[in-house]
Amino acid sequence: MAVITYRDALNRALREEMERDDSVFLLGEEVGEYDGAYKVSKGLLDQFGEWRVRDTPIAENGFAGLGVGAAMVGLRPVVEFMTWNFALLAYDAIVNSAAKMYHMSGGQYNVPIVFRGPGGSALQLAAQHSQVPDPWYANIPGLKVCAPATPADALGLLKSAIRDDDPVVFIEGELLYNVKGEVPDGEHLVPIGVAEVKRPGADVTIVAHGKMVHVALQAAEHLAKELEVEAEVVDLRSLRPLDTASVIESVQRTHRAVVVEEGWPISGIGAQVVDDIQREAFDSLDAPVARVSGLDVPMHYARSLEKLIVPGPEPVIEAVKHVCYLD
Amino acid sequence: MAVITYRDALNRALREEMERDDSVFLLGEEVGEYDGAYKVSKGLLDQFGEWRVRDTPIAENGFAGLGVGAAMVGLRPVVEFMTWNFALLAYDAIVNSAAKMYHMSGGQYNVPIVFRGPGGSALQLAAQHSQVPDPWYANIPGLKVCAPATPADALGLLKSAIRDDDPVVFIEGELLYNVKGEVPDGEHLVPIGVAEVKRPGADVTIVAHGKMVHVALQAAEHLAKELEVEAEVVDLRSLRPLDTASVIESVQRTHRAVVVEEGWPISGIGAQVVDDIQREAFDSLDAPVARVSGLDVPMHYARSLEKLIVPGPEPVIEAVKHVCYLD
Amino acid sequence: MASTEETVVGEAPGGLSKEKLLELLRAMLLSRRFEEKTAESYQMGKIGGFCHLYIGQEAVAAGAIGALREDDYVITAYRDHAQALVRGMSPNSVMSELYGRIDGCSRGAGGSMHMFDKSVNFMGGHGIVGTHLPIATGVGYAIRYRQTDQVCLCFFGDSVVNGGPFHEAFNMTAKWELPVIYIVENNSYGMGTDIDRVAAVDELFTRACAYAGKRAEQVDGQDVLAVYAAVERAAERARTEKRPTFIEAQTYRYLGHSMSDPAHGVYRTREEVAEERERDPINTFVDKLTDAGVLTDDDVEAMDKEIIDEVEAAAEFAEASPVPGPEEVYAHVYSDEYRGGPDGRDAWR
Amino acid sequence: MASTEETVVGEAPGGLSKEKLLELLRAMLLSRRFEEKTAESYQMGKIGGFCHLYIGQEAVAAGAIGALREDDYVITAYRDHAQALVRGMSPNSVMSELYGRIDGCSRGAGGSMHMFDKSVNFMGGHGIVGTHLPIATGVGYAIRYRQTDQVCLCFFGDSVVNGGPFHEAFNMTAKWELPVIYIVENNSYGMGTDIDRVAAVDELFTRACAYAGKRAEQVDGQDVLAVYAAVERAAERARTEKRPTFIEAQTYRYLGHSMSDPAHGVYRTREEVAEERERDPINTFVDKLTDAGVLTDDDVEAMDKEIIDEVEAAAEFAEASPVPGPEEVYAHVYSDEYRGGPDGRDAWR
Ligand SMILES: Cc1ncc(C[n+]2csc(CCOP(=O)(O)OP(=O)(O)O)c2C)c(N)n1
Ligand SMILES: Cc1ncc(C[n+]2csc(CCOP(=O)(O)OP(=O)(O)O)c2C)c(N)n1
Ligand SMILES: [Mg+2]
Ligand SMILES: [Mg+2]
Repeated sequence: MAVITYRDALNRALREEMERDDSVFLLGEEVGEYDGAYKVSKGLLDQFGEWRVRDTPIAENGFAGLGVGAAMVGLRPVVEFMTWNFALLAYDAIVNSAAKMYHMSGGQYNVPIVFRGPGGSALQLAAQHSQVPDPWYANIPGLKVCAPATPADALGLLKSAIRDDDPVVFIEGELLYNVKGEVPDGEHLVPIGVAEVKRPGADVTIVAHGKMVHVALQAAEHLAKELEVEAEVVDLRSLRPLDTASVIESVQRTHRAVVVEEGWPISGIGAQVVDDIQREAFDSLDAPVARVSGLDVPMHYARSLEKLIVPGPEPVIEAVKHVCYLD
Repeated sequence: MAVITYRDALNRALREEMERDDSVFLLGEEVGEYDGAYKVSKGLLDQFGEWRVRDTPIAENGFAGLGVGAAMVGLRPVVEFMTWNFALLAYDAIVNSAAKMYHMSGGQYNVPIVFRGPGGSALQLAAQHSQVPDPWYANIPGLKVCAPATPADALGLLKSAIRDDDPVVFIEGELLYNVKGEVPDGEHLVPIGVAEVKRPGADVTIVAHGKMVHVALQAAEHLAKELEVEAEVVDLRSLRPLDTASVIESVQRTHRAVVVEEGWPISGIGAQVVDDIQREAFDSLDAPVARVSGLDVPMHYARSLEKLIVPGPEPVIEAVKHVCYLD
Repeated sequence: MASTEETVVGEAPGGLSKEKLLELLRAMLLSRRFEEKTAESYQMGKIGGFCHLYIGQEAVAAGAIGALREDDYVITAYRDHAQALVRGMSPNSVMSELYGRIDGCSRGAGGSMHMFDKSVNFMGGHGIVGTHLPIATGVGYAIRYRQTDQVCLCFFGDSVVNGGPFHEAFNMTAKWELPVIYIVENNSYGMGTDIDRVAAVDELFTRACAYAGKRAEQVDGQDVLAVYAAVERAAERARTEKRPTFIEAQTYRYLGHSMSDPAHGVYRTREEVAEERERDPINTFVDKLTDAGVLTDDDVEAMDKEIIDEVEAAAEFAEASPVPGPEEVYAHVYSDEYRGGPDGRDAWR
Repeated sequence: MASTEETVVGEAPGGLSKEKLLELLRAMLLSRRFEEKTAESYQMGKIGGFCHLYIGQEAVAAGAIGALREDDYVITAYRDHAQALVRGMSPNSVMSELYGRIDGCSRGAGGSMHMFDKSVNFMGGHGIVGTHLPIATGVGYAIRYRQTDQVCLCFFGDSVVNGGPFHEAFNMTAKWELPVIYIVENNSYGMGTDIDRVAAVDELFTRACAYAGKRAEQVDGQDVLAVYAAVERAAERARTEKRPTFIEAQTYRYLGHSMSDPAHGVYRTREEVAEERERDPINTFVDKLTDAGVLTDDDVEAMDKEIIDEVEAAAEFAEASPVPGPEEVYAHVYSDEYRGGPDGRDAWR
């Protein structure tokens, strides 16, 4: 087991899959000569050349559509969005073209493409550069959606996504790129659509994904130490398919749940998880399910307010206390 | 009280507001010479001239952005999307520009704009032309979202939307344009963010919006006649702000709820309503809240399958039976 | 009369073989008759949804696709029945798709706007204006990636030239020298909007000046031989030099934008349509062929009758084809198995 | 030496008044010194987020905005500090915004990329590349709608010319003859990408050929007088003929794309940057003015010192300005009252 960063795990996934299958290619802004805005594609241009690592103009809708076309004739494009905020310009290519093609061609043209890049807030990037796109894509049948929290999951899920025959939206954490973690040495694949318990616990279930998994783990540590509450942290890892079964299974043991997400509350990922829990585990629940989300406002630039808007461990702890009737 | 169609109600709203305030103007594809693809803007070009009723090229992102600019300097544009499916190309202009401007300018530039057009399925329009955009916009702070079900609400909400100082996403029903209903004669305004009980009932609450209100009412009639179950139908009317209080109030009386929407299930509007109900009315609930939604697939062209995918009264009736323990 | 096998040289129209000339005529006639039948079936309620007919524009599809090789790719917008047929899809398959039946090319999932057939490299059938242009760019990218000498032919309507996807696709295609032939079917209208009312340029092909290395030319889209020649040149250029070409074909649609739009009245006059009908691409081509002695009026009538029979048979075939059953609902959402939302999310359906 | 009130005629640079010449110089110097201070504060951690400096490009903002009237509109992208200052926003307001403080123009909500000031018609500060071009079109639309003779000046970077919003905005602006001046600051790079690697055209201003009626010209963006003259002409044309103009100003940024990108190394050489610095817009303008006897080296030094003091004072002002309190969180989401999700959705915050 090597300890590497989330960034390096993604780089390794790209490199391994490009070595394994020469129909895999990467395109996006600055992915080549510049090694990627976040250096995820470091060294790939040198190794694979410009037709497989293609610097594009700033034309998100155009190069996303280009990827769809290339995928329809059998290539396996990985489209990097510098951040998911810019992919709003490509929403049509992803939702109207990629997600619909296999279906509307009656099963003739599948679209093996990965759209990837960082989502969520970083540090003081303000309203247009801090958005969480998760529910905009999780809502769409025809897409798969991944949001890994750790280097091992980043590696294993990205490799699975590249091998998948359908379009995958792959949402990385802008603040996770430097996070380190253990990664298996050999071939490592994580199946899309399978959650993982990142911390076992008997008293309450905390459901999270992406960056919020780390927040949930911090909250769990605090709860164990200060309040003797043992929280089970379930990392969704994929948002579509959504592994409801794992969440239900945990809640049926703990009888209490808090669902955490970085994005906005209304019709977020957490809303869906709550819906599933209350329907499937209604009789197991000792309290209503609580949600913690980003505040329902565009992101502020001022650090003082950004800290209030993005959930940290405190609101998670408070929510757990509430569902455990400790507040 | 005149009885008019939903289409005519929208036309009346546009005309009245354009007569009242000469900063109001309409732009979009075919809105002028052609009277609108769905004839909502009939006669307006003749009355107001081309600067106030502007036929645009097919450039959704461009003319949505144009609207934002005009709104920033004090005009009140109404941007018609021929259908909301084409607005995926303008998602950036709506989400990154319109919704953020007031906030990121520290309260200097508000954006009094209405984006409107039909959403949802019509008849056999297939995957790219049948989408329900509701949750993609309801998720976004900075926007308001309306989805009227009746001519009176279409009239009153559109007038309120045009007068609102913030961007409003106004989702009409493609299959509602010919629906007739009573409309008050004088000035009629419906406040944004206020739900309405469209049918009172004591046994179960059915929550719906847009086209599904009519489906819910049909289901309610059947339930009353066949099973002596009196369903209360709550029409959300607006999706942002979401009038949770009215829904809770009803559920606290009926103790059972079914949430219906036309769109896809994952992180839909219904998911949010369920979250609100289970949190605020947990102890009042005699059964888990049930949801009915469009099936989780791209829309089929074949009429046989389209009928299965779009909810009709049957699944609503089944869901009500389920929450009433009658199945 | 020369036999179909004989190569017509010298004064033969376009310098093409008789076989090729008949193929072009047949393609146009099939397109015309098929669309006439489609209109009839639509009016009888057998076809639903949006339905855009190609009548009047036949020379563009016939000439352009006629100049391609079998391994080339074709992609278009929602006005796609004729292109599908000319590319070699069977009338049975296209008509069944229109009828929403299981024997349709897309198993009834796509309908009028979404014809696809992988076996003849026919890549749709796209409904969002302009957004298949970047897809064509991607096909061109894949061709160069694999270093074959195929080309991708992309049809689109005049209204597309005002949209962002056009611009982004053209820039990338020109910059990376991709073997894509973009052909705009300029029928003067995007729905009810005269292109001159919304495009800030007088002649559409001049838009290409903004992309160095992209060759542009204008052809009479009602002259099948002119279209054929232009696309043949463009294909040659794409195969050898890998360079894209932009062709503006000036054409006209005789009917309304879709089945719900009248042929004239709101945005154009009856007289205009009548005048345009005088340069009918089929009639003028038939005249040319009979004048040149390539075939007789009787030959044409025989061909026409055969096609009408084929189209009638296709409608009967479609009528008899089964309606898709509920097992089709989740069949092609994902390549791997999928049964809808997990755990009874669809419990009440 | 001539007094500031005197009008300089004849051999005076650009035929401008001394007052105007000093105003242009002052604008450039202020931009330069302000950005130098910004870099320093950023490195000290007082400024966060993405921060794009304007050093090297000062002549474009100064010349272009200098040619406008007070009631005209200005809009730009995220590299916006200098334009904000030149347009008349106070250094205190801009610096406080960078510091994320309540006295910032946007009350600390926007930061570096989102400067706005309604009182001087400065319309931002936009972060998504190219998407403010349609917004500028809308401002132009409003001007014609109201039949005033204002103009809207829209700055953008070279990379914008490859994107859809550029194309859609240009087409509509040209078609409807809107009084918008689009000025591309061609500094040769979009982040680390040389524009020649991604634009399928050699000279950006030739893109305008695709929009009839749009006049395009190229100017030396390091020559403040050339920029001034071009925008003055364009503004006149916009006011009288209502026609748009596209200006390509060839300029250069000396530092990295943003504070996290080195000035050279990856995509350009140290030598290239050094060479470009030789046509420094401030130095060359100072030389021109001193040569023409408009002012002396001492005058320049005095002006510079005054500006440095003003910028230092702005930093001190920003430092002392309060951090926005929690009451700001929901303050400007909607024009009417708003306290977040209803009913305790934010209960644990
Ligand atoms: C992005 C988008 N906007 C609007 C529409 C609705 N629409 C369908 S076809 C059409 C007109 C297209 O005209 P043109 O490109 O000239 O093609 P033609 O129909 O003449 O073949 C419009 C506006 C759409 N499908 N997609
Ligand atoms: C749509 C979009 N894609 C990508 C980015 C990330 N990005 C920010 S600035 C930039 C380069 C822009 O270059 P240019 O337009 O030349 O302006 P300059 O920075 O040189 O002033 C990129 C790629 C963005 N902000 N928006
Ligand atoms: Mg057309
Ligand atoms: Mg640049």
